[in-house]
Amino acid sequence: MSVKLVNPPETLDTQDTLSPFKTKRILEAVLLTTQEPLSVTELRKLFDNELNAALVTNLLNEIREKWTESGVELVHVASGWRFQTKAEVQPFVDRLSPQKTPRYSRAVMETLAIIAYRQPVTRGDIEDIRGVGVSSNILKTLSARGWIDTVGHRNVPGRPALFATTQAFLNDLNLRSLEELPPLDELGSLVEKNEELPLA
Amino acid sequence: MSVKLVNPPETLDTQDTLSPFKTKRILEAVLLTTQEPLSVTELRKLFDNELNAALVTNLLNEIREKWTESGVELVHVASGWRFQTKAEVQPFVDRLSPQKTPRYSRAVMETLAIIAYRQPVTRGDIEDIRGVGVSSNILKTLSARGWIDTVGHRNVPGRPALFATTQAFLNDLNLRSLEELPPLDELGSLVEKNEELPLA
Amino acid sequence: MNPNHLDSADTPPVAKICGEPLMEIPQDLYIPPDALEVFLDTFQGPLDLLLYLIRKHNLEILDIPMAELTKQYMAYVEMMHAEQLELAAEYLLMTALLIEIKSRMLLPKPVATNEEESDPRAELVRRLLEYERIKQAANLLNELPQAERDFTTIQVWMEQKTLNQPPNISIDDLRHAWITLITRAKINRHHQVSRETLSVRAYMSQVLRHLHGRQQVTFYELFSPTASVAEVVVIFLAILELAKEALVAILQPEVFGVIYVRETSQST
Repeated sequence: MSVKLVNPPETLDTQDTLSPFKTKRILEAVLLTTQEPLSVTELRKLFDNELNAALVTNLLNEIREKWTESGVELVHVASGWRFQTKAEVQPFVDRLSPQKTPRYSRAVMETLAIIAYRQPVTRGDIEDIRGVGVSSNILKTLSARGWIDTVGHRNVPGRPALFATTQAFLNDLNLRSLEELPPLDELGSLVEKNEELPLA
Repeated sequence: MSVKLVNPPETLDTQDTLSPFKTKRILEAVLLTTQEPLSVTELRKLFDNELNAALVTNLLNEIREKWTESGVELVHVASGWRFQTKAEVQPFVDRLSPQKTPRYSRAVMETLAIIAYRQPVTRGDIEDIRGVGVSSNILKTLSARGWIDTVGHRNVPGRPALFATTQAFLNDLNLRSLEELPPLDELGSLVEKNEELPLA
Repeated sequence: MNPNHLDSADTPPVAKICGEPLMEIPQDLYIPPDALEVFLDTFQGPLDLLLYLIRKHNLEILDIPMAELTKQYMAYVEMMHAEQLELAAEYLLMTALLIEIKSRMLLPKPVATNEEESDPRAELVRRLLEYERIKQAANLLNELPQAERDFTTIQVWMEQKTLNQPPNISIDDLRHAWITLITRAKINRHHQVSRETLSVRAYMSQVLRHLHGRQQVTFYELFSPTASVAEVVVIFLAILELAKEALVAILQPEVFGVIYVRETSQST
């Protein structure tokens, strides 16, 4: 790989040897153009797989460095790399469109939490935990957002669908894997363990 | 609280005086988030109109300067300013797997939803509901797709066109009739009703 | 930014009755009847309510005054069964469980069984703990930065690509778009659209299409001979709605004569 630092007006022709400068320019432009995160594997395709994964990752890290001072950042989420605004810019973005993004109701968020932390679960499992029926609209809302989908069916009568969270869920919450979900603390017990049970 | 309230050197609080540095940072980030061009008037609203048009234009030109060597450029089109990918990047984007197809912007989707649910509606009706102007590009996109058309004109000054969804829209969405769209009253319960929310 | 809406570190009022905040449930668990409805709305269900009562009063689950609680739950069920049958059933189930626990505790313990298993409250406690953990999880998830709410992904305009591949959408995308729209309370107030009005709206478009480019059509022409009764009613409502919105004019030149409908926007 020739590392000749060249002048700006260079074209982005791949026939030439790819300088890191050109490569970064292409990576950056493609990432800015694509809303979905792009994996290193996909990004390597841009250069006909001529660059190895480690090199691409290094260049991505260099691009990330370059952007730290700006209102936009390059982040690495479950499905790959993507540009997004920093949280501090969001109020300004919101001013452009008065539409607020939905803040989901407790019922929706609790259902999501059960699916995220206990997956794969059936609707019945969710109802058992919440102690209340789960409307199909809640599940539809979550799948409309692309956050959950059906990953199979439990082999019991009725063969209920098993729900799990998706990559899009991880992406939208800036996570790389389910392990990055906030850990649930052990909660204080509602009963003293050794206490003799008095009759009410 | 939000995970990343930290940002390297300075925060983007509007309460503070806006340094040109901060202002440019916000302008750049906001312009990168929108695909529709933004006029100087709209951009001034980001800062509660505290900056005059000449200043904003100057800053935009500075941003344009800064980007000239990149694969993305800031351009000034009829309805305002927008970032766009340079043609030379196109071949690289085309190498990405086709599943990375573009999505309609939020503005387009919301406009379509309003026409579907509230038809027949005028552009003014749509603007009332969205609380923001509807660029004619959005309506053109939707009618070019064959999903909406004009079914008449409202008999008020200006005789604005009335838009409705078409049969092609139903076909493309696999619907037999509009009644198969999710009923709205049920959707309302899925988002928080107001800011104050119940107990833990 | 990103205030945690699911949490309530500052303990907001439990409910508001006639503008007066109800800060907490009285110790005797009595809730004024007029408050009940609002109050129940704030809970996700019987488990949520029970958990709240236990935490609020710092009760050991063992100390819950079962009789009182059962009575209270029965009152909820009474109140709800008319309107929210399903939810009433959930509360009824919980009441039954509480009664069962109570009654089993009054019975002498079977000798052979091991003590933990024999405690009728164990299963309820397990469920309460699990639910509490999930509530915590929901709060934590809600605090994570969320696409569109706390940050926006970047997608720079690219002319050619958009032309070549028109995006596909699904009903789900429309649903999401509308949920975004109704997030503003204002929309909720102005646009209470039911299934029925939607079909009226659909026929409004159809009638306008039918009228388009014609001078006027007779009223009867607008009704397909094969239309069902329901359809006829909806078409009729659509015409009335169009007239109300001044989109069509309904004319009857002669008394008892033919009724005509015409587009008002047509130049005459």
